[in-house]
Amino acid sequence: MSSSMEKPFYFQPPWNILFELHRLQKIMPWDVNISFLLGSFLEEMEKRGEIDFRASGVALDSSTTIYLMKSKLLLKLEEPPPPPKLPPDFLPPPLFLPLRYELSSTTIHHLLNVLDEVLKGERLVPSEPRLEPFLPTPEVLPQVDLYLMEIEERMENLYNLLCQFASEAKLIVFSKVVAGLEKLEAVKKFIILLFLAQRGKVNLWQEEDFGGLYITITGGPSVE
Amino acid sequence: MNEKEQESSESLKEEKFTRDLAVLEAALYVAGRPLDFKTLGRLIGTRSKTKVKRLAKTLMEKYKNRDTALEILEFEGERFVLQLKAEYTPKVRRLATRQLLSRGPLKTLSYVAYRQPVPQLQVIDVRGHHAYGHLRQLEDLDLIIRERAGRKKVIRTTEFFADYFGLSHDLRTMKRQLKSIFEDFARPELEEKTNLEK
Amino acid sequence: MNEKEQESSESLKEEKFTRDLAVLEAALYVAGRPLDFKTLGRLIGTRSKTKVKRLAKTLMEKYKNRDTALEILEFEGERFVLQLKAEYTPKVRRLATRQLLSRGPLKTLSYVAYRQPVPQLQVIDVRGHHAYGHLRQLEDLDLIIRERAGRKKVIRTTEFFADYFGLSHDLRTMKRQLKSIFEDFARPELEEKTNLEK
Repeated sequence: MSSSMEKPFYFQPPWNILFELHRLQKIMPWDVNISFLLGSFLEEMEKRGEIDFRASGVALDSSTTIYLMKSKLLLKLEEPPPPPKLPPDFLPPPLFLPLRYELSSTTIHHLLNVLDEVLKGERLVPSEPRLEPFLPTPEVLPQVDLYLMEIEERMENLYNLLCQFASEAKLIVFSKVVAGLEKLEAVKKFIILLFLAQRGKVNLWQEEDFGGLYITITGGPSVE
Repeated sequence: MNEKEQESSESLKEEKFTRDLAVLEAALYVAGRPLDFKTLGRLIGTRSKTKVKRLAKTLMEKYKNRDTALEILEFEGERFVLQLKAEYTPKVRRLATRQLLSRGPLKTLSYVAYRQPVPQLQVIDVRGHHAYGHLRQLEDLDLIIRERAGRKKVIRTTEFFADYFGLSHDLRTMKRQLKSIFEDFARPELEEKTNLEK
Repeated sequence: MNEKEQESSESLKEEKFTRDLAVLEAALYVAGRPLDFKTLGRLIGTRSKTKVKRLAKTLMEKYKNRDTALEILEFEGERFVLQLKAEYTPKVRRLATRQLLSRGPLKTLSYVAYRQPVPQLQVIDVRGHHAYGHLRQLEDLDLIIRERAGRKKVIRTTEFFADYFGLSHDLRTMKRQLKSIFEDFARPELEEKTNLEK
């Protein structure tokens, strides 16, 4: 048998995963680094001088599928695996603070010194009754699967949060909404935001292609 | 029981007594405020008032017999306190640098004291949402208590609060005291003095 | 000087000594932190280190000889502190008016002290995400500071931290002292005690 009958290089690991998609059922899509696979696949092809457009097409198609699987997992709010941990650092035992009495210097004068300011705050508070939450939770939830229910709940939470932001400033910047959040949490918030936009509850726009994302509340049909 | 056994049981009792004394001392030292019989009894695992009283009195005597700057006093309402003898306060007061509370919680406490008993919601309305944290801190320090009144929570100051600031335990008297000090404050010539004190 | 005069001068001296002892005790009680010879000397109107040292040592001995829950310790840098003996801490810690830290934040503090100056990210990596809260608490209590170093935040303990634990202000010495404290902790009989404190 000549070498031309040999299996093509991309049937070997690590590229074989792109050509044996049924194997993906058994492993986590998070374990597949698509950009590395495609990059090295192209490099290898160039190195060997065997340009095969059919194989490239299949690789691209498989990558899209894997990417889709990852997106679905994200929507299911499943955490990607944590990065590999280094061996743990030495953790010393807790340092217990010795108990010592300490005379504090606060007197009745300090206490009453700040009262004036506080009472001014009291006059600023309107005496009207407190507002009910914007969107009352429906008494009976429709029989939907848990995942959808969670999305509904998250939509409502996010919507309430946005309303809160809107009461402070008319224009809401997305980066402010996700400030301080983990990357994954921010992505989840963004996806829920897309749901809200799709329902017509909010409008989204950008001034430049990669500029900040702005949100306005349109007060469209209720989130239900 | 033979003589030896009796002796060893006696010595065990004495040991327990000494240990209990030390626990009471530890409690009074750390608290820095009057503690009642119930609190003290819990620490040494007894509900007997007589026992706690005997221990507290012994400790009081021990302190009296030492040439020391500290003393143990009995307060009305069967409470005991360990404190610095008044004569030493002027000499060492300036070493006390720690504020009891930072400004935010102090403001919240000030409002509660002035308006008590006050619904929790009213405190949050006036002081903002961060006041939930203040209330927790004030409760931990035993300066306020939250009581349920139907569906509402109502807040008032504790006896320790009154002791700490030298105010009456009677709510009406205390509020009168607070009001009168507060009004004195508002007078400009006094304001100046207070600023100097800061 | 005749015998009588001498006697009365002696007794005057003794009186002054007793009174000075009480002032030192008052100062240590009120301050709740280690005080150095200079501060103590100022209070009793002397610049003589020897005198202050003799007084402080006498006070220390007096406390040692009593069956008491309190102790006076000498720290590096000629400083003295009055505090509760550690064995009584578990029983009375919830009575303390000072905001105390629970086990989690104390572990974070331990780690920071041991690895300082340490990047904030490293602390979070080792102690987990809840450590952000610990760091805030520790900062509020003035036990640590966070400094910007370029885009990173770097954490170290404060001078107050060193004073509180009676540790050296020199980083290398402090780390050596901490190491020996941690080794003490590792001994099983102490570990048990510490677990109880939770």
